[in-house]
Amino acid sequence: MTVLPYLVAGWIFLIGVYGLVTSRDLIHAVGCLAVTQSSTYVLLLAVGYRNGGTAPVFADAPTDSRVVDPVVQALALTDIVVGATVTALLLALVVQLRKRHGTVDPDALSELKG
Amino acid sequence: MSPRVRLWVFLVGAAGFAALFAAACLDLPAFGTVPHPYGVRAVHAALSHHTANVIASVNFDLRAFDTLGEESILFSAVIGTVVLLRQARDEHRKDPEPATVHPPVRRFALLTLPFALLVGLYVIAHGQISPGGGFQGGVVAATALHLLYIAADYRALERVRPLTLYEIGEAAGEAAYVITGLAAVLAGSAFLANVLPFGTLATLSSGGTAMVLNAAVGLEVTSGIVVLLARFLDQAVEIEEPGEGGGSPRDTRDSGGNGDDERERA
Amino acid sequence: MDTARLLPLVVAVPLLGAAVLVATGRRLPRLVSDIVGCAFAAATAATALLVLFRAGHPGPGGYPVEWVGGWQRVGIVLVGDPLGAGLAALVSLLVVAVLVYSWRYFEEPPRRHTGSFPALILVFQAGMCGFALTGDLFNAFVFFELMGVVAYALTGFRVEEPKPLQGALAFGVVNSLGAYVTLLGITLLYARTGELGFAQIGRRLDTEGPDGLVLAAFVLVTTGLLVKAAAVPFHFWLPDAHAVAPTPVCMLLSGVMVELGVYGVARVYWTVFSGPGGLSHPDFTRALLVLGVLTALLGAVMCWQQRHLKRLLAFSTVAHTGLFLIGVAVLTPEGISGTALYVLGHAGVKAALFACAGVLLDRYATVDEHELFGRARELPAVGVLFAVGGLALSGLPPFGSGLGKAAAEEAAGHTAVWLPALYVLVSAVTGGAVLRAGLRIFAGVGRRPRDEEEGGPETTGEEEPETGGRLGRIPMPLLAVPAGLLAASLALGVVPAVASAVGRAGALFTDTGGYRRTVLDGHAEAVPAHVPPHWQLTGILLGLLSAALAITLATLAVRRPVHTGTAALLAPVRRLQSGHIGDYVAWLIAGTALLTALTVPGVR
Amino acid sequence: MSTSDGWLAAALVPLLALVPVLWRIAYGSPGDRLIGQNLTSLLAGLVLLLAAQGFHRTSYNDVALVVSVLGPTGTLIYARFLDVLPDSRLVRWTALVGVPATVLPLCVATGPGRAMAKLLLIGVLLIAGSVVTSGRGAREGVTA
Amino acid sequence: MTDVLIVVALLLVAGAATAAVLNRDPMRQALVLSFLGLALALLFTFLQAPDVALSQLAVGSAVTPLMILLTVRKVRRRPGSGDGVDKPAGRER
Repeated sequence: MTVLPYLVAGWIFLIGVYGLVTSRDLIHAVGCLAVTQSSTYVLLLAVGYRNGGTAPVFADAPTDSRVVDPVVQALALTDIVVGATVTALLLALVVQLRKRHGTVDPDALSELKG
Repeated sequence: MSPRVRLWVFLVGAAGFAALFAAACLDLPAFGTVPHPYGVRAVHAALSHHTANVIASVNFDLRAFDTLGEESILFSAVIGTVVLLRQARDEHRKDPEPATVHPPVRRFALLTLPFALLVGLYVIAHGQISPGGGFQGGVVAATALHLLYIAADYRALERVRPLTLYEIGEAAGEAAYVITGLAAVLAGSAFLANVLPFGTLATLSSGGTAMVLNAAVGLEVTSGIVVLLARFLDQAVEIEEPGEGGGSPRDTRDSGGNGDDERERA
Repeated sequence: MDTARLLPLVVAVPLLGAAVLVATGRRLPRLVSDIVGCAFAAATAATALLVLFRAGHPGPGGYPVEWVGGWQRVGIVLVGDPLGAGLAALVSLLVVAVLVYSWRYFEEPPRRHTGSFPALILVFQAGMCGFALTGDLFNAFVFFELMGVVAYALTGFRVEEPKPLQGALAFGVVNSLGAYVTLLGITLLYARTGELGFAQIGRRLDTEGPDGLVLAAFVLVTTGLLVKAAAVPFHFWLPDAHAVAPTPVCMLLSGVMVELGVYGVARVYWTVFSGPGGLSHPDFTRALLVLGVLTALLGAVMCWQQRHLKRLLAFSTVAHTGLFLIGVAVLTPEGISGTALYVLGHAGVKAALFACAGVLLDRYATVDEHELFGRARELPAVGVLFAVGGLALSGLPPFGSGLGKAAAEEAAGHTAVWLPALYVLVSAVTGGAVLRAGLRIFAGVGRRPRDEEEGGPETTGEEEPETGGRLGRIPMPLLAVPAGLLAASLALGVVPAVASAVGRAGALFTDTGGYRRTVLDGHAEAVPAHVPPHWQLTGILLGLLSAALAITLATLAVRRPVHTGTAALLAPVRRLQSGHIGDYVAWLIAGTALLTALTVPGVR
Repeated sequence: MSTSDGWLAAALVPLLALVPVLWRIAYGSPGDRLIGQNLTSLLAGLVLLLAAQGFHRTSYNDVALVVSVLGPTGTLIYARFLDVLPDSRLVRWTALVGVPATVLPLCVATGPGRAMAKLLLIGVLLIAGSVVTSGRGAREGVTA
Repeated sequence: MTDVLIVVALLLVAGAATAAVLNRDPMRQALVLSFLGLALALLFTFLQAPDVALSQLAVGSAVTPLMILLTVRKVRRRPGSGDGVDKPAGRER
């Protein structure tokens, strides 16, 4: 338990990169990038967790309760927004790429070489 | 490289990465044990500004500058997507065929729509008190609007979705964020300083500028996501490539990329 | 008002400008939106210059330091040390030049999206300035992503073309992945220290000894920055993106964005990892030196082989980034200040060269060296600018790039005696490649190269012009901007005040304790002893040698075109640049492992 | 075992039920996958409600509220793109049995008030969403 | 008890991530991704981060899969162009 969350984050990262490397479809590759990014959320929140802590939201909890780290949660929020926007932008590129190249297979893209 | 070589390069790299990462994990403090000085300071700072949701306080007060960057990322991604998914010179539009929707689905979607919008607004408005905030609520509200696409069809969605307005709304949200920051400078304080009265802990009007910034983000995210999804829907449903069969071209000379304007004027 | 208060405005003003442009841009005529864009960019530049001036003449608290929102030690800190403020000023001035250049560019902006291009450029400016000024690790990540996102969109701006889309996608995937790796590293650092500011993390790290966690954090954080800096083997995206982006965007990408990656590596190392709890100096030097040398050599070799003009320039950026990395790797104030001056000079020269290539593209609808053979004889002015740019790139005194190169190679020579030779070789080859292309295109010297001499598939230079149609007369801004940039680069080398300011900046940059005290305690620090970059006899001679070598190489290449033998020898190297996203990602991960292997003796 | 542990143990049931659902989504036929998607949001809603009670945090219920709104929306969007909306007794019965079995004890534990109203609302939304998206005869309707 | 929930959620997330990568058809991947989004939201709730859970829910289980679906529909709309190479629509070369 002491290192499991960290190792899971590492696994998600590597499996996502594996998908990117072996992908035969650019849409799938963009999805894999999203998977890769989720490793950063897991690691961030795992780092900020405290046993027995509760969310640092004091609307329905006393202000002296033991809380988990709020900073990593704010960072993870920012990170999620970044991920969604990057995904949107890359998918927009894939849509146009399909029109101009007639394919979404990275193996068939041959305009830029050497 | 051949797929096989590529895989080997990856495997060698992955082995190195895994070793490095595992070594780091073993040196990390055990899961759930160590408090961080920054986190502790943040909790105190949030309470000193009467913001019940410390995460909202970190996002919109302590590290509001990060959120400015984050909103700018969203902002520029939306402009970027609008530009990238514009109608190219050699494409034309086709009216999508009207869809027939099963009555229970239509009723459910139409009933859920106002409710989902309300949930979105609720999540935005309570950002500084309970979990949620401008970003989360904005996405919910923007997604909710697309229930119309399910309930009826794309044309119905287009009719209630004046895209120009949403594009301006997005820019207005971004501008409001920056101007709130600049107002603090004009008031003689630091950029993005919390110069408004803090209010009472855990009420709707608590948190000072955090509340204003939260609203600005809500506006920007709602409009931004609507524009983003509209661009993808446009591509998927309306824009036709040259040589694509079916349907009658509506206007082959239209090259601007936004059919809504024409429709509004028509 | 306190000058430090101005620091966040360097980021906020262009963002406000972008929002204004997007809100009103659909209704505004082209001219007005261009003027608005330029005005906001110029206002930002003025603010940045003001901060820079204040950083050069510090008050009692040292250089300007601003905690955003007034949150002392709890919020995000912006630091206007001379180097960071200088980079922000460089970015802003270059953005103004680019906006003026694109005034007559994009003759036909996408309809009803008139304001989009200047708006995106303004956000790009905000992102780069923010990255240069921030003193907070996560904030640096945010701005890193901001400039990335804008850059992907700008690279793919011409959606009617197939190449820009492919380049932009590779750029987007590789850079985003790099950013996520960096974020993993930032998280590890946070787990150890519980802090996010450079200064705070550094102080906390130094309370304990280095271990695997610190090493991993260093490798991961640096990987993302090296991806941005396009160091081997993270460099593959750069030529693909830079060769196909619209020319004004190329000027920014090659001129400053890539260099910001190098800056990031140096900044993070000096403020966070250079203490006893970080990574020891010899380990850092070894790792960066190896990567820098590889990058410089590979960039030079690939640069020489190109016939696509913008791709040639892109590879020369890779080569020069390698030299910048070496300047950082030697870990001396002189290395930093020399490299900083080199970056300044290089930015002007490279942007000017891209500007000239853009003129060719718009007039002839191609930037292919072979196809353009002799056709541009009618453009002597552009030819002169191009040739001067080539010479300046090779380090000819008294250009700023020449002085920077001289100072950096002098500093590098103290670490390894053969490094100056590498500087001479790499700048001669890249300058020579530019001159070769110039001789062929603008003078039609030598034999017309025949296409079948080249083996294997490669990128040729056929492109659509970026203006409405092919240009008849060359509009004024398209000539004035490169001329101005080259003049600025020349001025950097001859105005002594620049060199002494850069020397001071380098000394303050490498003063880790001073940085932490200025940021956290508000103490003014005395500038440590340093030698500002200055012209020395050896430097002048080596600069002349590089320029002469470049001219010789160019003349030889034009007189007797490529030997099939060398081309075949280098074919495997060229094939690595495959345009395949999967390949690039695999190399990125392998690069992380390589960086680990190079630094691993650091764990004791 | 304290009461809060009891609620969390109860949350484990729908959480573990998600494992076969993942299998179904990953390897099933299009209809299966849609049923899986439908079940996912339903079960996730239940997990979230039980966990909120287990952690003694009523504010966590907002997450369940958003699931109950976005879940069916997602299913209907998928149905539109996959051109299927299968008739699923499994989903219907899970909703009709599972939701009351979860929400009613929670209401008892919460006691009357705003929190209880919210719980009931979430329950109604979960049931309505699942029933509509698994309804018989809906198949022909959405495929157009 | 919280620890048990966290472990189960972690394994669920790891499984979903793996399945999302191994499902090479983007249409299938979109569904697995939205499952991953929900699983992450559950994990974040157990880690006492309801704010992040809400974001992840909105983005990961709704917006991202929707964009992928729309892209797939755009890319696949032309008859007989499943995943093969056919004539580019760009300018003639």
